[in-house]
Amino acid sequence: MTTVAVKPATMGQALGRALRDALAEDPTVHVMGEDVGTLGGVFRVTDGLAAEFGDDRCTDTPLAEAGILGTAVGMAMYGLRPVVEMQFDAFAYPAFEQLMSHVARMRNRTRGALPMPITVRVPYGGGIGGVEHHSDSSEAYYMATPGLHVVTPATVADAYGLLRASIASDDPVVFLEPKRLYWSKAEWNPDAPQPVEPLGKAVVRRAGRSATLITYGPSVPVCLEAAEAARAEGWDLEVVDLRSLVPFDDETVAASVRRTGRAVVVHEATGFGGPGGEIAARITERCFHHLEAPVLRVAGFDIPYPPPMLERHHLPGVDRILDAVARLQWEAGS
Amino acid sequence: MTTVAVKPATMGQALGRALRDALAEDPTVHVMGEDVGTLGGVFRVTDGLAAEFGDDRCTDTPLAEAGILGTAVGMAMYGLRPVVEMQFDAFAYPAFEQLMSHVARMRNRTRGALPMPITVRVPYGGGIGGVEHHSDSSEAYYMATPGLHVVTPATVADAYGLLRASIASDDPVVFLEPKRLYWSKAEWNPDAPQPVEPLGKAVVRRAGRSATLITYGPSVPVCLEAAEAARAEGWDLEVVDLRSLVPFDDETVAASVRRTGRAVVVHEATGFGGPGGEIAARITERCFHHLEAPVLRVAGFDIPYPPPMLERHHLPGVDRILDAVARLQWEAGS
Amino acid sequence: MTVMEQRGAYRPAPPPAWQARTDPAPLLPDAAPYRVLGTDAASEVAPELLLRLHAELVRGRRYNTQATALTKQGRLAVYPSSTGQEACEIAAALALQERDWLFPSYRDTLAAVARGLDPVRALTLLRGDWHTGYDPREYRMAPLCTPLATQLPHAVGLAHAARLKGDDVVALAMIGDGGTSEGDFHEALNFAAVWQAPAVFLVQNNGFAISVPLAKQTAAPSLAHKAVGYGMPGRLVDGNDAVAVLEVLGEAVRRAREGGGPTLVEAVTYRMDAHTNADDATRYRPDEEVEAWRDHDPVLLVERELTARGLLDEEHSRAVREDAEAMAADLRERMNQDPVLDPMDLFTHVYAEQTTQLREQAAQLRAELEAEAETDGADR
Amino acid sequence: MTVMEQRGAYRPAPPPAWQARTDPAPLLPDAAPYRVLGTDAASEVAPELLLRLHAELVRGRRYNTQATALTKQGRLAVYPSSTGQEACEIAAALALQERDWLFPSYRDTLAAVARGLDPVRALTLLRGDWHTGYDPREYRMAPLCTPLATQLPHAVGLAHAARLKGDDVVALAMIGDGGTSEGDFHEALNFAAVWQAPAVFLVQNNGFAISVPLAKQTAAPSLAHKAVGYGMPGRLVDGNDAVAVLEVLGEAVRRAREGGGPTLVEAVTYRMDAHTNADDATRYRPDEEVEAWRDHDPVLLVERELTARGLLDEEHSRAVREDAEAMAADLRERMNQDPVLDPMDLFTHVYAEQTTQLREQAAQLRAELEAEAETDGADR
Ligand SMILES: Cc1ncc(C[n+]2csc(CCOP(=O)(O)OP(=O)(O)O)c2C)c(N)n1
Ligand SMILES: Cc1ncc(C[n+]2csc(CCOP(=O)(O)OP(=O)(O)O)c2C)c(N)n1
Ligand SMILES: [Mg+2]
Ligand SMILES: [Mg+2]
Repeated sequence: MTTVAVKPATMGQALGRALRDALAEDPTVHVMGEDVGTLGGVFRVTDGLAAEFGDDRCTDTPLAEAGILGTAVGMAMYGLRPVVEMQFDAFAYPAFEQLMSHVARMRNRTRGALPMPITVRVPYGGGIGGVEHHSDSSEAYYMATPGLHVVTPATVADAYGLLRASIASDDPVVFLEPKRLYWSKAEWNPDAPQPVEPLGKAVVRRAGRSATLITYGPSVPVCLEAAEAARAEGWDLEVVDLRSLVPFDDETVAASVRRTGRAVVVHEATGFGGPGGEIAARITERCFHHLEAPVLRVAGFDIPYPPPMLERHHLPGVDRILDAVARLQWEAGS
Repeated sequence: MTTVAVKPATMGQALGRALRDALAEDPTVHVMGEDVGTLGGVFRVTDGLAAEFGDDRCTDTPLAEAGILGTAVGMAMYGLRPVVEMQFDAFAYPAFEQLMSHVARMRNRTRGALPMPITVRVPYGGGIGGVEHHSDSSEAYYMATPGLHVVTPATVADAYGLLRASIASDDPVVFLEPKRLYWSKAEWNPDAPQPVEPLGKAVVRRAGRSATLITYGPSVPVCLEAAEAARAEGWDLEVVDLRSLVPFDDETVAASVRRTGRAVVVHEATGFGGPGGEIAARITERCFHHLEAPVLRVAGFDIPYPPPMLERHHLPGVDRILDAVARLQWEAGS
Repeated sequence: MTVMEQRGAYRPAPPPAWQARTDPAPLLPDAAPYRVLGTDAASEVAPELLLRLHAELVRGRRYNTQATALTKQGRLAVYPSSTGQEACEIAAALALQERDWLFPSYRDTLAAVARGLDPVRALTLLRGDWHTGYDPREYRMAPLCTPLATQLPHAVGLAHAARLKGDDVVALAMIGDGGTSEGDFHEALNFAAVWQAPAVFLVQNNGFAISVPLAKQTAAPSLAHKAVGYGMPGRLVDGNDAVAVLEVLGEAVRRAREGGGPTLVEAVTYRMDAHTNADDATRYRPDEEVEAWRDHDPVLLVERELTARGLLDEEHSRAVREDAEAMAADLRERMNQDPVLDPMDLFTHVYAEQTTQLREQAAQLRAELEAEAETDGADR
Repeated sequence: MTVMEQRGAYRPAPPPAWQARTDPAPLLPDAAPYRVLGTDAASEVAPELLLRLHAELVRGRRYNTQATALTKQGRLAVYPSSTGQEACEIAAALALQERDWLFPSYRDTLAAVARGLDPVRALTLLRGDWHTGYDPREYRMAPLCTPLATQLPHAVGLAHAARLKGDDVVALAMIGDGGTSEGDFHEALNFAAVWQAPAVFLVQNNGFAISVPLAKQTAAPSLAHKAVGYGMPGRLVDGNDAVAVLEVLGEAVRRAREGGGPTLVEAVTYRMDAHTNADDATRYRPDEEVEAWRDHDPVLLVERELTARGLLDEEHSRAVREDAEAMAADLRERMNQDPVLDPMDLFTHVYAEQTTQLREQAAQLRAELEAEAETDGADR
């Protein structure tokens, strides 16, 4: 019998470990971005990689996001597997054209001849007191773009597993890292074999019977907290962590909502035109006759991300989620 | 009694007239973009403006979309009212950062001190046999960005009225021009007084009782055609032309759906993460107990825009709309 | 030693100890475009080369006229002709080895053909049966690129990747004068210089970006002067002189191959046709301006030299003409056949594996097509 | 005559008649940064100017140290210090007239203060109570700009608009060495040159973009060499020499004002502190490098000259010190007061008029706040 050293690790460390293992196992993997080399990234996710693999495998690039992603496209054309870091969500916008016009379409443009196995790591979301342009939740842009996968972890273990799977994917993945979970900790054994699951599977984080909270990334812990608090009100909430926004796991989501008959979608991104609309519409299309109430949404307000001192009023919190659950027309049905 | 000369005009001509009248009435209006001056734009919308107002009022810029929109921001800061032309939908992507990080937020960043009365004209949509990157429907990106208005005309008269209203707006407007309607014609008298209505009002283009088709821009004529064809099947369809995606006219849309009890959202943009999800979700939130069936969506497939010879299979057409109407669970209810 | 280490670490020193990191002088272009044809140096050019270039130029010109004719017959949605610019198109293809990569812009179908691509497949994008008509890895040639300047960073990344792998591969990227205004041009050249990537950038300055003349595009002494700002050599060449372009590109390719880093080449030329068949050039430029360039036509320049040296005999002329006509006839004939397309292809290459959603949508389209086929059958 | 007409129409001519459109020579920077302090020319500088600069520099340094201290006390979320770069910050502010516009980057709070903005309001962004602490039109100063290089096109557009209107207004935009790699830098400079906009671009080359040294950012002889590629003059100056920076900027502003078009100025300086208080600079640069710059400190350079000329008397020194301390004390005190914020402001400035949807959301938040207040009340 062997004992495995299970130590608490942060999400940031798990991500770093995923990059390390990918670099070690596959010589075509290259990490690149602003400050990812010597400094180890502003969130220290790439700490130690340049020292271990050299700065040709983990490269400090010039400060130009379109250039970073654009050169990554060329590297992928030559058979490499670039993992690009965008320093913050809003600083991925200069790379928008490369992402939309090339990365997402290159496989399709060339009838499969030029796949784009590029992972674009984007720290996203708020709650860390960041000044403007440092807290955007821009997943709606990526979701609306065919050809991209959009993936986001909510746990330490998923941070590792999903990033490995993203790097292994032969398609481009926008890998959204919830900034405020970088320092979240969990017991996690980096040396135990880590199963790399295929992308596109949601997971039920908490089983429940009264209603389903559908969420992802930074809002998963908030929803779990809300589910605990809801017990006092007599609600037994199920929490689904989507993990992958594209491809979308209709099966897991619809199965849960059919079971519970009620659903609330929760995310930080602004509500109007945000991911919640798509998710609510899909659920309604699939579960209409199982629904006791319309699928509701708890999201960021339809405003530019607020300054640090006001962000708590913007972010979906436990109370706002419970308010929505209360509006699920309990009088009406089962 | 005066007779007004009502002559057929194309949507392109009405847009050009709107620009002309705005330039004539307001010395702070400036038109700028690639080829908008001497050439009059690749769609000839700005034809004659440089000759009439000089090339400082209608300016051929260098070929750089971020630069065009970025300099327009500076011009707006100084009190001008720039009207920017992006040559094609996908060529607006290089300007994405300026649009998202500055244009949409400047008023909010500065507590109202620096409004951005900028109109960004973007020819959009397919159906004209354009090669790749010339037929995108990118409205989902703009809808998901607080601070922007998103407006799109479907008729010749609206092309004039909505563009005038957009230019008059003190907020930035992404003005989406349906490419394949540029040559659509209608009886229209450019010399009669043109009422400039406030933005944000949808309009019922065709009254009906069986179900509501909710649509905008290039899909409006298709939906009207479908409504005519539906009569043969015994369906009397109402058609709502949204005209403004942001702000969204919940009142008109919800009132229609409450009346008919059934709705299909129709647009060219890809379905997943497209405008239809938001629209369907909003309707369901507001009209749940009036709905006899889930709100359905007919949209472009979740694929990069196809090459010209295949585009007809991608675009929502009359048959696909009628198929969706047929799936509105007629057996179930009224 | 890694690529980065080779560069030597920059250590900022206080200005008293400051010095320019590279000598700018050798990076600056000459004051006038480099020319060979029509100068004394022309007599040194090998007859074989002149004859080869002549054949390619004539064939290239014929390709342009034939493709333009196909637009009139509705067989091609649109064609951006490179008439007048054939010297650049041909030289770009000839300057490279088979193992090198070419990154053409949307106007460069001719360069693709000169590189060996089937003239019909080069037109796939413009005919509209798919976005790209060839496997880029087979021809080591990126897809013809519509969004201007965006393929330049790709060229840099590919060249960098090849160098990291130790492969002897150079990437040559083509762009127009207008495209140099885009941010991607700037970022690509900067990355190339910092990484010392084996890349060559060929700007065809044909005087216009659709209707916009160069004076509204830049105030620079020349576009080649931009090179010094990236720390790479800038070269200015007469873009209608095929010998000169080939020589300058050849030198740049050689330098790149030998680890000397990237070069920016500006070829001064002129777009003789309208922007595309859909454009009306008379709206923005006088005919006299076009006429002034006729005497400096790239085919003519070579023919003059061949004639002067008595090399343009009837046999060569006929062979060249026949070759060009045969290519045109074949192109015409094959372009007159409707391509057979499978609408289900719409769903095949979006991802490596079809998502559930795409499978559902494919099933929907298949059902629609079957219903359509049934109706068609019933109609018959 | 319109701005465009003034430029004279470019007519492409065949290469035999080709000539460079501008003489590049006067656009190129000198081989070494321009300096005044520590050279013979220093003795020509008016005592008043030296004393004024000294006072500003001391006050500026104190602002930097005080703001950094406030981050340690949790009164400021983050502070990107300009310690070591005060000469550039001060000179940028002093080079402009009140009617001119300044476009600072995120590091340039000090320039904003030197321009006359309340030191507390300059910190609004970094304190986190709103995105911008002042009315840009009141101070003719754009918001401190976080997305790098994006404010440069704004400066060009504003300068162009002012010129079109016939106003005598110059726009000065500030950017770091790293920011020059962004596409927006390129596009802005190109537009400025084509439009001959009255704009000045000041690049503070402080050696680093966070951890990335200049050698990984560019291979150019100097950043000032980029200017020739746009057809504008490039100037290189010792960024720690306040007199030299002021002089070079003054000249550039004057040229812009007189219709001579834009200028690119590279000021060679050094970031003495870490990138921000949250950064650990020891990870990427040796202490000795920082030490080497101490002797070239911008405050020291002026003090040496003042001392040499016997101008640094006790009275001036005390006045300068007291002024700086008073500013710091006031800043400390006022920053220790919690700002009063109204959460309902979240909805006030998204649009000129609130949309129905925002009104609904505002009502929701108001209800939540009232419920919260009630609970709080009940708790008491
Ligand atoms: C990013 C982008 N913006 C705009 C366009 C539309 N467009 C197509 S060709 C063209 C002019 C290009 O001029 P230039 O770069 O000089 O190349 P040329 O056409 O002369 O070969 C424009 C504006 C585009 N294709 N891509
Ligand atoms: C578009 C964009 N990308 C990335 C960042 C993150 N970032 C903030 S400061 C910085 C380094 C800036 O370096 P430089 O331009 O030299 O200015 P300095 O910090 O030295 O003043 C980076 C990468 C940003 N703010 N904007
Ligand atoms: Mg051109
Ligand atoms: Mg710097």
